[in-house]
Amino acid sequence: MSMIDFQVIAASGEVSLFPLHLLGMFFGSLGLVFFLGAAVGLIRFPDFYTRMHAAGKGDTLSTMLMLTGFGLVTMEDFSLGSWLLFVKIMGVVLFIFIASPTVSHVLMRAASEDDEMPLTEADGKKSSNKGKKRN
Amino acid sequence: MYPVAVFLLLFLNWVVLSGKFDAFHLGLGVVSCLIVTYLSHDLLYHDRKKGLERRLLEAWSFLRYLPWIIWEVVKANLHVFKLAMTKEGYEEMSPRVVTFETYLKTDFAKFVLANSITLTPGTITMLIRGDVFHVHTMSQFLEDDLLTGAIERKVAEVFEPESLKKT
Amino acid sequence: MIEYFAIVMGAALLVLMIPVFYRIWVGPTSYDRILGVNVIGTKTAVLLVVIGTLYDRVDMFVDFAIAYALLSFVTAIVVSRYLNRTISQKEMETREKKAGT
Amino acid sequence: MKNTSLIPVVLVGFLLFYASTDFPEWGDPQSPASSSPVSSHFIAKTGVDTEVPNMVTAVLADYRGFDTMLETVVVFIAGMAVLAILRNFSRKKPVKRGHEVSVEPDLIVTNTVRLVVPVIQIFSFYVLAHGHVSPGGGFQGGVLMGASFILIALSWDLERALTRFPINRCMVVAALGILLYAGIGVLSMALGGEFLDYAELEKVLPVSREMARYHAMLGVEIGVGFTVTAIMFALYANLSSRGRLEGGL
Repeated sequence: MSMIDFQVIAASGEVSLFPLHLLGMFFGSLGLVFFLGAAVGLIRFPDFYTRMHAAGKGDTLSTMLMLTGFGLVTMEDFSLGSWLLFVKIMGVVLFIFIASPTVSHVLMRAASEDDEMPLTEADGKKSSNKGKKRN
Repeated sequence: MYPVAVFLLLFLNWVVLSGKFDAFHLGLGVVSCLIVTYLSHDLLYHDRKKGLERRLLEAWSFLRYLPWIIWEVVKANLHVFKLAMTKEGYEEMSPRVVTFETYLKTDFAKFVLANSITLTPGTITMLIRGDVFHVHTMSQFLEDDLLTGAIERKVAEVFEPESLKKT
Repeated sequence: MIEYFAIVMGAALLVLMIPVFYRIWVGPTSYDRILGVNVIGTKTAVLLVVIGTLYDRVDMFVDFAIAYALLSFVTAIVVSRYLNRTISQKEMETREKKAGT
Repeated sequence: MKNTSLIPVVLVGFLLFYASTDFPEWGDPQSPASSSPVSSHFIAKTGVDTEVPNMVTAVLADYRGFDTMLETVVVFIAGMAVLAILRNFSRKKPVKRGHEVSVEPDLIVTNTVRLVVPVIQIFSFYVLAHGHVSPGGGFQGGVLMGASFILIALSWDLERALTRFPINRCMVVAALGILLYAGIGVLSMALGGEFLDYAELEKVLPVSREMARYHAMLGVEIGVGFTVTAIMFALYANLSSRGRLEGGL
């Protein structure tokens, strides 16, 4: 995908903000890669706590990278309005940087205080056996 | 002094949000910043004993702390990616809960430590009760890494340098 | 060219959301479902910025993205508080005993 | 049963997707919405009739001024109804149920909320004040402001939020919002115009006719914001604690 983009850029001959846009696209694609990791982890991992690791971490960095990428891509010139827009997008990034670990912690704590949820692998085997018997 | 600092921070926020520099909108900004300062100035900067110089020093050392934590976030994502994508990574996964006690005193330092632990590879803070942290980790290796206390020392350098001198 | 990038980006985001939707649909516990909803909530903020890029009104859509991110944070806290909002006195005592030993 | 219910859902979803191909292009001048006489009337006459810079604001607060005012009244009445049903007006304190213990406030959540709540409040004021020139306005700003108080109530407990915004002051603020809206209407009536005819306010404001409308609409939006904020928070406080006004969710 990125290779095609490079060729398009090279053909179009637009060079005013070319390196900045290229950096933005690189960040966006990197964010997609990390989101792919989070999504696969969300499916493959065995229990809620490990899925929380995948979702919490992959979500934070991929959202931050994608927003930063779009902040760079939408820069049209170096005027004040353009800079303010970039700073606004970076504000969203900062907010996600603060809020996302908190959300992971909150969900983790809510799950750990719920007695239904097994904590480690050994506990998980025990409780799944129990569940099978009950059914 | 603190309400003034809060007001200035909020006004900076307003200017970034609004992006209009005529007198009418800036006046609206001043009024709404005054209202918000009145409503919730006690929320920001909970610990009011520290002086201005101390705060500026903290802000500067926090800015130096940021690149390190961002690099840790990248490493955490690579770790998750490895676990999700490869078979070996999946097999080495053995989740467990680690308990340790911290020497940090203030609430905000504990908050920064907890969120830093959440952002570093393979660990999520599960519960804080008093000084005791309960952390969920992905493997034995990460547990040993956590118990060396590197993150704690980094946070203590920013917020409580005196606690490092004692030990 | 930026439009192409935005379209590819948005389509890829939507495709990658399918596994998350699978987790919401199957998710053995309610916590898994909330986890998926939260992931989609933060990604929707990105998607709003993508739509803004397509319509050339990023200044307007960024406000929506901020509001969406704020409200998704509030939602996560509300739901987690709701799932263990109050516990019985007896359970509290046994839990403290467990924590003490 | 759960899986059979999936069939109509998928069917309706497919039909909706299929129908969306009939939508006109973005900004198409030939689309039915653009070529109907109503929208051409609004586009042509908004500047002449109302002298307001933004057309959406003109429709919301001028052409449909009564509608918006009575919508605010409906929000107010909803709050009053919940209060009348749930609130314990007698002097004695309601009994706390023995088997319920609220969970202690979480350190990480409270510290995050400390950082986030002032930003939410300033953002809500921004949405309220820039309702003329960008999407937003009284309802949206009020909802965000109410959410900030609800966030405080969630992360500590309800008492903490109620010391910031007591329930009695809530009711006063809600009523004040409607009074502000209706007051602007009555004031323009007293100045010789009709109800909610904002242009007459130029006689008391030191600005031109057009800017008088602009400022009066800001006042109207602030009134809506007051009511929505107060009623949001009062609804949460009463519903989450069954009218006892204490404890967490």
